[in-house]
Amino acid sequence: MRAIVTVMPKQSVLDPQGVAVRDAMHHLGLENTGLVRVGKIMEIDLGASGPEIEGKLHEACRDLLSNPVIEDYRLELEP
Amino acid sequence: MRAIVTVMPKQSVLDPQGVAVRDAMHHLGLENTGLVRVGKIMEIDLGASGPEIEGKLHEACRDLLSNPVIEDYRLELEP
Amino acid sequence: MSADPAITPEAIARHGITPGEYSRIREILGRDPNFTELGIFSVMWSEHCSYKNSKPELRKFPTTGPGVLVKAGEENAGVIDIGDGWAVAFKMESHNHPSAVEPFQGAATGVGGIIRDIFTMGARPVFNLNSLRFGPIHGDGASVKNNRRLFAGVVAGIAHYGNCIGIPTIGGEIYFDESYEGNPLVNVFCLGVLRHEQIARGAAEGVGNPVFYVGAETGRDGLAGAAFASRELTEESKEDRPAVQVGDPFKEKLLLEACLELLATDAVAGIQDMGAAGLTCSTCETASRGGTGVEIDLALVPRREQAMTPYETMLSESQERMLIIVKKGREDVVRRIFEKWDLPYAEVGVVKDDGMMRVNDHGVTVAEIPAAKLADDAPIYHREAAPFVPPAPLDPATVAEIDPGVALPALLRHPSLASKNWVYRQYDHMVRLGSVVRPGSDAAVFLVREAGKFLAATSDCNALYCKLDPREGARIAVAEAARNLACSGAEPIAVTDNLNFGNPHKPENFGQLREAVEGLAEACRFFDTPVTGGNVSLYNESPAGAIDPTPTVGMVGIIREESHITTQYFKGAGDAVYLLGDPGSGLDASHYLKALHGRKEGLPPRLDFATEKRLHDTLRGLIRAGLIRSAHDCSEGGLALALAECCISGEAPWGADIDLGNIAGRADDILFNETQSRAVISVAADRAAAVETALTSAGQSFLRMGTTGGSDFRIRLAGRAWTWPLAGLREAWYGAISRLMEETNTQ
Amino acid sequence: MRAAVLRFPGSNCDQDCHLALDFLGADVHYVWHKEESLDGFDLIVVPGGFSYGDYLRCGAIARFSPVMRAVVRAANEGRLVLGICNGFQILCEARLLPGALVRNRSLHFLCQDVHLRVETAATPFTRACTPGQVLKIPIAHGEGCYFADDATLDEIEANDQVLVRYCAPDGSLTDGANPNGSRRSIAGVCNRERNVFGLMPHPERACEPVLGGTDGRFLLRSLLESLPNPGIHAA
Ligand SMILES: Nc1ncnc2c1ncn2[C@@H]1O[C@H](COP(=O)(O)OP(=O)(O)O)[C@@H](O)[C@H]1O
Ligand SMILES: [Mg+2]
Repeated sequence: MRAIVTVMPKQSVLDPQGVAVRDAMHHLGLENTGLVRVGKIMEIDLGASGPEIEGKLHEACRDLLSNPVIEDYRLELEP
Repeated sequence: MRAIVTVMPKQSVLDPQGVAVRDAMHHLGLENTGLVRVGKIMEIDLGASGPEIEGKLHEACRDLLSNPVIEDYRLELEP
Repeated sequence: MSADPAITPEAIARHGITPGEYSRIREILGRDPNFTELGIFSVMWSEHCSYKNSKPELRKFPTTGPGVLVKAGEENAGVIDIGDGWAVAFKMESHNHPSAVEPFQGAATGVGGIIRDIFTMGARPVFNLNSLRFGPIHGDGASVKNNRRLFAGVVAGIAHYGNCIGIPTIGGEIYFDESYEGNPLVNVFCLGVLRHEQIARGAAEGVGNPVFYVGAETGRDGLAGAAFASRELTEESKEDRPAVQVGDPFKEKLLLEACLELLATDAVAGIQDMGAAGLTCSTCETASRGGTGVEIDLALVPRREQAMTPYETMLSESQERMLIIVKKGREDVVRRIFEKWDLPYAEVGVVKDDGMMRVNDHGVTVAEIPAAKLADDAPIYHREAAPFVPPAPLDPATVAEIDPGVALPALLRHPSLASKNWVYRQYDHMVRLGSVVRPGSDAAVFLVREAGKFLAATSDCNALYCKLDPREGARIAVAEAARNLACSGAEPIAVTDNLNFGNPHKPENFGQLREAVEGLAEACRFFDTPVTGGNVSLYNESPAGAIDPTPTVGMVGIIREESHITTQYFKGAGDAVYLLGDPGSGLDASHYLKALHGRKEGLPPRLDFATEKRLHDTLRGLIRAGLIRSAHDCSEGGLALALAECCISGEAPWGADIDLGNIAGRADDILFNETQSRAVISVAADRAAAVETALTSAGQSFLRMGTTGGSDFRIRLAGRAWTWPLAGLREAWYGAISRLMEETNTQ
Repeated sequence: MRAAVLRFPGSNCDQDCHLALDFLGADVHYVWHKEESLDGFDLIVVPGGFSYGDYLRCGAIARFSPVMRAVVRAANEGRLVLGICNGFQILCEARLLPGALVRNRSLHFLCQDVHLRVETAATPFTRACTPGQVLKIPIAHGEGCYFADDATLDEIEANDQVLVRYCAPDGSLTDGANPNGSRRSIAGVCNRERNVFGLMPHPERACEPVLGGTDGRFLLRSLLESLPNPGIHAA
């Protein structure tokens, strides 16, 4: 089983990287670019599957792969 | 239009971050975790649309949002 | 063995091997090489590893002296005694081409490489310096934007690696000039400290001893990087992208700690880092130094990627790896320590008595080469050197005077002369609790606690002088480094250098190299500072031509007592300000001429060794007698710039009222000429008489110029006067690079 | 009184902390991250550096080290825990302290002196200071921008948990004096029980005149004075 975990900064957290990207996009002629948010994506080869793994995976997303104070995560599983 | 740009380290390029995550997953009881690759994801509100924008966007992906020397990018557009 | 490509003339050429070199390979082997062997020869005989074009020149350097414990070239880095049983190992290394292709990783892995060179010697790395050159960063246009991108990336890469591994980067230099456009220079320096008895050797000693591979797994990254460094950069260099390596400073931190822990156990017979040419270089060099052979099996090498061929495994430049020859029976010590640090390790081979480097893959021999011949018998070329043609002296009549009131702030704002705080604040320059003088003064001063020593270090090279007169420029580079140390209260002990030049096949480039080496050698002899090692980087060219010759000098000195540590900035109001040396004249090769008139012309200032030495001895004498409060040398920008820096470069700015009297001549000439052997000092009012007596009896020429204080910097000269409020000057100088980098699009 | 300085793979201010505490008279010991016990230590220092390379997020992986379970136990027992820089990040990740640390707003790593205003002396970490006192101490971090949501900020302020804020040399809170964009200029916070403290600046780098300042001693001395048998040098 493979997991794709996407972690994005929460709306209320300042995202200076997103701002820098937006400004740079403006310079590249994409003047209408609005909000940009920069997050992380993790492709994880789980090497196993089953409901137990899934449970642990959610735990890992919450405790390790994201920090709920500043980030939200999304977990997708592929067979 | 909204763009989702995913930037991943190239296959042959060392991804120390992925290795660190894999090792940490092992400690969290996900002992079978194999390859982990960590990339970036950018959600971009383009504020406009059209084929011209798309062309420029590919340019931005190549020159700004990713580093083609060590990374590959994937661009998805949402209306 | 899987089907290797055939050894065709094209394959040979693609490996950068000439027909002459190929017949030599056949002679050594007594047969044709196979593909893996061809690859091995190509990296070992590249300029980067073999110095085949520069070796005869490098022999001109003084490398011996009473304090030299390990000579340049003997090992990865030279080792110099600093007293009480302590020693330092230091060296400079370039990563120019990798940084041109991928600035962040190129610079980062450069730092990683030089740090490995130092701890391979058994020394604990204690600080880093860096010397950087880029194309211009002010203005607009695609190339300027690219220069900014390279500059930002390189600085971030150095910061990433050095900060993470926890070695402070405490000094360096940066210049911007058209000649580096497309071919930036990234020279990094590391110094480590060790006890005399801790010196480790890179020799495969003891037949039957096991050979261990430790550190990161091998991947396909950086295939044949040494060969890449030994070519000109072209448009197609982008195709060389697989040559880019990614650094993992975290791994290296673990490797550093584990290796030092292991070296403290006496289980190690020899140790060698895997830098350029990776496994190839480390196996054949350790065998060659030990007068032994080394046999390894690639099947045992920890690997990151599947299905790597022997060719790829031998030529990979994956970072953060070492080869360790372990005393037989002590293998457990290695296991225990590397397991503690969670690092991969594997016993991959054994020391043999047959002088061969033998590489097996699952027991099948895939390469077999006499190690010493491979490591030491690369062809040596005596390239043609174009004779030096002195440049025409500058005709001052062709230089329109720019009012100094305008010229001084303009110079202070020029990125080559402006404060480099935008750079060094990105470097952790305080970790390890030794940074006594932080970046921003003539030399950095570092307290090595374990040894109880204050070391001073600086890196210098005025490439404009070197372009116009390579020999004089090189002599001045050494003199300026020694002068920076003297101003800081230090006595120089040794030098490392990085020779950055263009393609040596072009006689004018090779002529520059020869002139510069001879100039460096002469000056190092004069100042009694042996060369402990260094690096040669040739083929620094972009489509527009060769870079200005840049023989970077890194110099280290010792300060006897804490009270002798001296910085460049004024310390308070009411102090007397003196110029040591002569006001001088001549705007030839000056930064005033270059930065404000756009002209790289004229005959660089001349250096007189005796005058220079007197200045250094006088400065140290005054400092040791506790007579002065600040000392700053005059370099780029001349007297006016030095004075301005004394006013504004400290934490609290201090004004000054300077009266130069009635010196005859043009104001711009008097204020901005770069006459050598000069320094600006400040002296508490009640010490002025004692200082003047000391200067007179030392035969040191001097000029009392004025007094510190107030909130302006003022100069009077022959009836004219200029007044600059400190706040404006400081802002021009302090924020210049930050404004260029933050307020303009750097991508 | 015994102090522990933890060592994670990638810690690089461990020796500096050891040196500074030793200099001030503490009985200091290193503790390896694989240890599971911190029995017998009155003070636990989580030093700066790049634990686990700071991959993923600063402090995110170190938090799962065996020794961190012992740190949590020690904290719950009321023993003193100090996190400096990466140590602060680890303590936030371990939820021993509120909030989180994110990228500096300039996106650059910053190494420089900053001024800190001491907000309260009513903690073991600041008792040698006076409220409003301004300290000059260096920072060195790329991700030191303190973040917590408004409710959390209001709560920690109401509980007097903010111990130091970035300020101008005269003690005023200005945007220009905030090096990294931290919310409400917060440089360091303690837990509700006031026995766990984390801050981004490095007090251990400001304990000797030869290094350009001694203001860091106010914080470290506070700590040692708060412990049994301090045995402090008259420094
Ligand atoms: N790349 C760099 N990294 C760290 N410090 C630097 C760098 N470049 C310049 N500096 C510091 O800025 C100060 C001024 O540099 P420079 O003008 O080259 O000095 P000098 O002319 O006295 O040799 C020095 O303290 C130097 O170490
Ligand atoms: Mg100087």
